[in-house]
Amino acid sequence: MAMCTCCDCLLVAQVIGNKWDTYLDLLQADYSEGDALDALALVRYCCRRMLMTHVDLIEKLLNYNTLERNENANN
Amino acid sequence: MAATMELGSDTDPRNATFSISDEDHTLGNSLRFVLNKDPRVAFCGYSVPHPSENRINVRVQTTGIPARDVLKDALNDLTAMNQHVMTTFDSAVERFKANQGMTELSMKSGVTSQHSGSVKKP
Amino acid sequence: MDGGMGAPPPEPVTYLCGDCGADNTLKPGDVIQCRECGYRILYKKRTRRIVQFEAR
Amino acid sequence: MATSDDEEPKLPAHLELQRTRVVCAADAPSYTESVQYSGAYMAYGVDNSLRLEDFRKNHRVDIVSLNEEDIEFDIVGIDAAIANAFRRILIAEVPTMAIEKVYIANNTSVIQDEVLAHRLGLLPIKADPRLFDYKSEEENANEKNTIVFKLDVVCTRKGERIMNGSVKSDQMKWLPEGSEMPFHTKSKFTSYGSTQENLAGISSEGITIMYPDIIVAKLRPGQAIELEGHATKGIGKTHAKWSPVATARYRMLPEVNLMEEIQGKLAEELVQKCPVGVFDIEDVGSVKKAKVARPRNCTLCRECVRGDGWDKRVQLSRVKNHFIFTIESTGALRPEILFTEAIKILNEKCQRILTEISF
Repeated sequence: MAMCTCCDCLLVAQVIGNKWDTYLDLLQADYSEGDALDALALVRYCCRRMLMTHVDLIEKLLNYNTLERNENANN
Repeated sequence: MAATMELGSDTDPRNATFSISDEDHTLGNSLRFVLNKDPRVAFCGYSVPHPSENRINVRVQTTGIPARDVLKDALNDLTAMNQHVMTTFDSAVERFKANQGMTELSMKSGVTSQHSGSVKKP
Repeated sequence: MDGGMGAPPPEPVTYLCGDCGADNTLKPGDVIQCRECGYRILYKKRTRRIVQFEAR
Repeated sequence: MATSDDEEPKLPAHLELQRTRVVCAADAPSYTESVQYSGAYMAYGVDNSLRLEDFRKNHRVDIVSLNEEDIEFDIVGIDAAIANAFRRILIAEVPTMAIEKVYIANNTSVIQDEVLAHRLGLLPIKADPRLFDYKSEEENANEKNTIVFKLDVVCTRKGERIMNGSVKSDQMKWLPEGSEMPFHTKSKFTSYGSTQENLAGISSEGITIMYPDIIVAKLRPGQAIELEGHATKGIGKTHAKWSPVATARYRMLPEVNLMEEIQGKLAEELVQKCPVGVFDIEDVGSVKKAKVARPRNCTLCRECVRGDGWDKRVQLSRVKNHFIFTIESTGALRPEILFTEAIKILNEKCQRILTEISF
């Protein structure tokens, strides 16, 4: 899967790119996955799986940031 | 190649195949429906000769008058039908919006909302 | 995108250190090594030319 | 055809059922095709042709719900062929604007250029596509065929906080004057005759991305993105990013008939069987009687016709000429406008063929 949240549901093109953060917040607030997806008004299972199965790999890649060390080095 | 070709009607204008480019089932199926509903049509069918070629063949066989005229009528009928669907739809929307405006007014005055309380975009 | 640069001017190129990220300006023939930390892997910087992509 | 109104010949009941309903038995649905041929019931003296007057008489549209994004309506008296044409056109042939070319000046994020470009293409743009022209490959970009968005973000650390850690779609800025790239030359990628702000029909908020909070990319301090996205008009057939709808779908109206009185225990069992609550129990005196309360809820899961003898008690069917149509817009146009646009496109197709065969 994509390393950053997809913009749209791959099947029906429903916009979901703006729902990932809210989804995480809802999970933090002790919602179950199902309830969180319901709260986001994702009715279809194609749209629901987009969030449910997503692994935000970009967060791992962002740990390897030489550019910030560069900023520090140059200062 | 011409966009629309009439084939096989040289000797007998009653039977023809119309080969229409840049069209698919969207028009083909609607057209077949309208043509089949015409009592002057003895037979009508359509096919997509090749899936990667953007073209449909519409076969029309009539009981007497030239196939081309029947096809023209069918296209005009389809247009008229669509036009009618559009006006009916538009007036239905108008009506709905007018009613909606009234329920919104009554909602403001304390009547409960008719929408379920789902969070669309939190 | 096509990489056709014509005759490249022999100007020094700036590289990024693969370890500490410092800028290193090297001329042809220089030792490939970071001046800050001695690391031997250097990366070329991204082109400053505009690159066109199809959004598909 | 030539029959007078007082003695209109009728089809026998079983044929009328086949003509107007899809019957959903426990094993499989039957009579799924629509009988189109005008002379299909000639032997019964029944005319199966469709004339415009009859169509106008029987055609009906009822809006069930409507808001900014979704519409649900009943459309009665059309054939599946026509309903399907509308659906297909909605998905694949109603135009919208979407980013097609991305000019990247700088991208030091971990997202690759082509992935970033692809993501930008998928952003729904809040601009009325009817105000714009299609742009061919040879044509120059001008104010009538191209919308330019600019994205210029640098991620920095301010104390503990990271600025621009995630790039949201509202950071895409509309450039009504056209492209600013390439930076140091006179001729730009676009040549606008006038600013797009003055274009008739552009709303006072200007052109934006439909949703302000779509995550475009994520950055860490020191990383930067500088690019321009050029949006053009297109249709979903070319690429799904131009599709104006999330879904456009229809289903035929479900019809639930009780073939006999269902009472007492059986009635309770029936209510239990249905997962979507189609049936209710009615108290008639001391007897509990099942009744069909909400047939529209029926998904035709056929749970109620499964089991011993149940297929004799309940008959499930769909009405062939009654469609429950749902359109979910992705934002560029309101859903009711999308539907009228779809009809117009079907009409244009007809007109094109008409002019071509009238040689």
